[in-house]
Amino acid sequence: MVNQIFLQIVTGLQLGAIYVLIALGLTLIFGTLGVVNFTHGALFMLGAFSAVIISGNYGFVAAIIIVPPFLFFFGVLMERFIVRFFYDRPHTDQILVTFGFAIVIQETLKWIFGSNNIPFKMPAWGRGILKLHEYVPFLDGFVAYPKWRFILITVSFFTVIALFALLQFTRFGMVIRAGMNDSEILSFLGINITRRFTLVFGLGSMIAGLAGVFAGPVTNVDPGLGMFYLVPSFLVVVIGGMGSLPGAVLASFLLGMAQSFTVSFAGLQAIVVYIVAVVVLLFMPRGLLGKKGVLD
Amino acid sequence: MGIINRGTIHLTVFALIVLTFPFWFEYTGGYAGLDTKIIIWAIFALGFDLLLITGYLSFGHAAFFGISAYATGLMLLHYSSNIIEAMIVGVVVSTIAAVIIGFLTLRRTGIYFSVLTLAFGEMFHTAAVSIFSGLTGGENGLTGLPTPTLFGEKMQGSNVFYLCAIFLIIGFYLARRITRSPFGLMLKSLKSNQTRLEYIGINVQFYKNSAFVLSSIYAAVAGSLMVIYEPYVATEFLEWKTSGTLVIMSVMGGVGTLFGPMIGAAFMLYFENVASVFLEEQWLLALGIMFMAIVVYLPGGFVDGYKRMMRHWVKKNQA
Amino acid sequence: MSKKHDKSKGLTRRDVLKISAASAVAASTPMFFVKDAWAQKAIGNFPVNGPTVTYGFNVPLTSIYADEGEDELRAYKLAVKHLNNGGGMVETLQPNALKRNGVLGKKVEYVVGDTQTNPDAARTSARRMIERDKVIMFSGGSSSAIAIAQQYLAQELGVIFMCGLTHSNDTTGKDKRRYGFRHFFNAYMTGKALAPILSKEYGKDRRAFHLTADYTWGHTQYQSMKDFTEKEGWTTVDNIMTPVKTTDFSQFLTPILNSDADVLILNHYGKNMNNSLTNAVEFGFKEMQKNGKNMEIVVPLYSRLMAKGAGQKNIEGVLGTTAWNWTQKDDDPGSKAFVETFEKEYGFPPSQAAQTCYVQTIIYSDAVERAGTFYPPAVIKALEGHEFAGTGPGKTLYRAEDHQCFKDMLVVKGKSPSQLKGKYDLLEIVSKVKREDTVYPVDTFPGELGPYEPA
Amino acid sequence: MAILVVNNISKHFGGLQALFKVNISVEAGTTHSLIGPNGAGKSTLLNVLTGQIEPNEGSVVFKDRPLLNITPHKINQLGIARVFQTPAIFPEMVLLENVMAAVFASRDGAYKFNLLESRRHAQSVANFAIEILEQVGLQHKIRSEARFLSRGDKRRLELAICLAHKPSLLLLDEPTAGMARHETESTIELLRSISKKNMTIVIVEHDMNVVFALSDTITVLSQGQVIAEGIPDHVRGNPAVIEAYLGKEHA
Repeated sequence: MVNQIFLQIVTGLQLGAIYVLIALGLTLIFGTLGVVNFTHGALFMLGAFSAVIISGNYGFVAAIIIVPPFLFFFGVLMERFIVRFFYDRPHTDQILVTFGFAIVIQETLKWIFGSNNIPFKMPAWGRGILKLHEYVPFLDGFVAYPKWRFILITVSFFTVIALFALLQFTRFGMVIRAGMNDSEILSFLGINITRRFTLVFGLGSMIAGLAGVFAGPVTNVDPGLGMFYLVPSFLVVVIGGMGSLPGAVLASFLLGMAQSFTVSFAGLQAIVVYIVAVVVLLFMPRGLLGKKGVLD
Repeated sequence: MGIINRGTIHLTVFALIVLTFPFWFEYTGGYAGLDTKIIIWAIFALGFDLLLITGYLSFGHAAFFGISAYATGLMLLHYSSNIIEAMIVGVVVSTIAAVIIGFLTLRRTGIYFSVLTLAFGEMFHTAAVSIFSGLTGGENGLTGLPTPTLFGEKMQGSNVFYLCAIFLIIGFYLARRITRSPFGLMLKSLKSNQTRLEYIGINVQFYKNSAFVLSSIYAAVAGSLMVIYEPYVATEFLEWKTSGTLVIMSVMGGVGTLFGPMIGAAFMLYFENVASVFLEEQWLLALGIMFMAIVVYLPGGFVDGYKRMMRHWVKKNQA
Repeated sequence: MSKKHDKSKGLTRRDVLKISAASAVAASTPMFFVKDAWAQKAIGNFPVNGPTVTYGFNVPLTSIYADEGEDELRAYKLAVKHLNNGGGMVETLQPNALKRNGVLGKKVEYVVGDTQTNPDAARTSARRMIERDKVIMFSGGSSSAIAIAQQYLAQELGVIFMCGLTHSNDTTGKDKRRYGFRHFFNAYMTGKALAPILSKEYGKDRRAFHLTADYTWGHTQYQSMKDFTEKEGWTTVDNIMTPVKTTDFSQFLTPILNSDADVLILNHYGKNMNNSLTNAVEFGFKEMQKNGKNMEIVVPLYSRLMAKGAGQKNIEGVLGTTAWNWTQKDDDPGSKAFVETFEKEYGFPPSQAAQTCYVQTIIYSDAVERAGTFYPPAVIKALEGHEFAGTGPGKTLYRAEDHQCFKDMLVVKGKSPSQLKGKYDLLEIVSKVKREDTVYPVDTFPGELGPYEPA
Repeated sequence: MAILVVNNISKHFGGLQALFKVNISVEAGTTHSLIGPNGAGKSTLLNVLTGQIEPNEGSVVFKDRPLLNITPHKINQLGIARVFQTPAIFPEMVLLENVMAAVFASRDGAYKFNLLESRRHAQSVANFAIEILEQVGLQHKIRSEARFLSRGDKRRLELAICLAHKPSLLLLDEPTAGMARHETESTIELLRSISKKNMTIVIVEHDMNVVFALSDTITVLSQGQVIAEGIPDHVRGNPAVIEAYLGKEHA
């Protein structure tokens, strides 16, 4: 029993860790730029796609090095040529253009690589299981868990820390945080917000790329992967409170745990994320940690 | 003002276009089944516009389309093949759901509202595939429905088309009246400035809920007609992608114009089923590019494009 | 829409033209020439006018099953080519009524549609083929929901539908239709064929834990695996239903880690199967020891494309069933003819979905030739209870009562990477299951076929 | 007769005491100004009156009816209209529609399911709306969209929207904020003409010219408390007011 509960908690954590990685970029973009980015799922998928190709040819470490900057660059271009024109447009327009772009990315990749699942081989150092009973005293018997999941949790943890540090302790971060609260102030202060917006968008898609690299071996890769994660990642962001980074982290783990602990209830497990979303939003109008006035 | 005013002309022209649709649609590469489907989706999109007027973007309207479809289908399957009872039950059940969901979701605004409706919609979809699969037939859909009848007359082929066409014409007439009524003005004001509306003594919640329920009645009618046309219910009717398609149609056609979303619906279905043949597996890619082009170069959708063209034309003629 | 099916009302202009032209012809033709036309009333797109006949191929071109759909389409194109010019199974079919000059002297043409793996879209697309392109038969698909949706449409509109890949019991069970035929095997037959092999390979005293995709196909697959393995003496420890939209199965695998099960059965297909298997291997189930035995993973339904998607390392040694594999080209002349012509045309071997779709097209055309008419009830009667050879190993029977096809099938397992002979050689045939071992009584499943003439 | 009586209202936000035992009585037909330095609690008081903020204690009575714990739209239907600090209008609608919406609201009440009534045929509503627009001097712009108006005109439009209700009490939150001098003057003229029609007006205002030009009574708030109340001349000379409001050096 103790073993079981412990394992489900670990599972909840690592499910949450994937959600965190995907949702961080989305909520960052939401909060700062006010853009409803339906391409985010596709960016994650693009990250996973490039990762599986690069790691197949040059090894996984190469993927870690190459993919995030590639996605950063991709995000910058996307902001520069598409998203920029939609800051002041209604959300419906943003949804349509980003959704259209998501389809374009998805179908282009399908055109080139086909629609079939591409197996993502884990690097040798990430394979295998950790025998948890050797480390955790209150577990009895044989309790094991895949090593990769702990890597995932670690990566996610450090990404969150790094992003918080960036936002808290750098001038760039201060400007962004100010922008999250009230973007008009920045233009009054005469800060060149356009360039920073571009960087934020790049940063957001870079995190999506990172998510693709590390979640890819778990989810495998196919062009439909982006659409798969689109809805859950939006739920995470909204449950957490639009534009709230701590909220997104909290919501991710909430959903992860909810999914992990309802495994034995078939119907419930499928809809638990929606139930959590409904309950949270009905009782907490702006999500868990959302602030007033952001994107109402 | 005489009997022949602009409204009557609009409505007559609209009715004529709809009623003659099957006759000229063939020459554009269309086919019989598609015209009915376009009409049904036009009803769906038309109703959705009544909600979009208030500025509330629902991502869960598929729920009402689908619930009505299932209720209608179950009535046809277990009660009688007569469509009257089936449609009434379908619409009533779906409207009850809309009243409840509307009451819960409309307490939130903006993106929170959108995601709440999305969550409710997906809840129904997932439940239909898993928990209620005994009732709904799961992902195989609700099958084995008898051919629907109306007073003993089989509802197939052009019968269904004209049934749907009549609903669309009535629906359009009502929607037009609604947008031109004081009630419609309140919906428009709601989008423009909700606080001000409250401070002129308007119960904003009531109006929001009414608009939500009204638009879901359209969705329910469309869902019900879909089953009469198809004697089959797909779980996909409930999926968020159905809601998403509805949003895309509306934006492409032009939100808040009534005509726009209907044109958007026709365009989408035409493209998906007729134009796609030439593009084979790349049709979806082409569609994606087209969304982007429209939203970048034609922000108000097709209706806006038409208006711009007319303005340009008038200017040119004046010059 | 009722231009065709509902002549009493809703005549379109084109119909009026057609009818007046037809009556003009009728009036000027001696009665005995058109005798058949009177005996066989118009059903669906019958009668076929003009020098050509059109088939409709409705396959997933977008969405997750697009690769399978494209392979199906290749097979269809090849079948059409063979019907018009000879070659392939047109040469090996026994008995054979095909003339190599099209069907009933009419050149075969085809139209293509995209099902998007969405029943609603599939029906719309099928309607386009039937109503606009006037197809006499349509075929295709990569999922049961879609096959079933189209079968009902076929019955409604009176156009024969030859199912592509569909494995659910319902297709020829609860939802069987007079106008639908299935060449593929089903979940019940998988259990029946696989369970004896499992007990032979892994022993009779085994404890199985199931993960099942939470939709109709998954449920039936689970039920049949449970029933047949328990008949072999196995114990079913537990089953967890996994939502269709799961991409990461870890939360379902953790309870198994802690159970005393020593076999994991994944009742998943497609992307679900790819990921659940990947995750199961990641969780170390393949190297695990339970109850003093090696833990085993079983995937009841296999396909080569799916095996490729799951990755060779993951599928190594995993048992499952499949309808047919291209390596059978050395077994019988039909497979040989098909694989060789396919490889010559496209440069790589066909999938099992391609084989099914190819055979369906050939068999339908043969039935038309045997019936001597495209009149659907006559063609259906020609197909019902028809037994033939030359389309794969052994003899094939289309059972009249439920339109399920019975033929030999395969139990396979994933090859280890070192055994591979090329890119497409992923599966090792463990056992060739004889047709007799998969047959089940008609009354196993409820359902009615419906009338020969659509209401 | 007092039309609005504020009894012992207190409100604190966390540790911050925004209002402390405030008592105000507004006589019918008069113009009553609320003044005080920033943070004195004027806006909080207005928000209490229109149901946006619930006070911790005290009561508000309007025309002998208690006013607390009811929603803004009900307060409005009782006859209280409010002009906001930043003009709250319907920017995407034309002026006529802006005012017509309000006229309909006063005609039909908080909610009416009149789906099929034609706006075009509601001549009396339109006429009344035009009449009000004339009254505020916007009659020549009734077909233009509200968002294109100048700030002063937006304020006029908002006033028109409020007047459409024929309210018995008009609350104005800094009606001349951000206005040019000539706009301020014309606004004063407008308000004066409105108040002459036996309207009760409560104004929160910084601009002393406006306050002294219009007020019959002035209440001075400082740090959440009433420190003075009376006719303009009386308040003008009150040393406590000068100290609180204008700063110590003036005292």
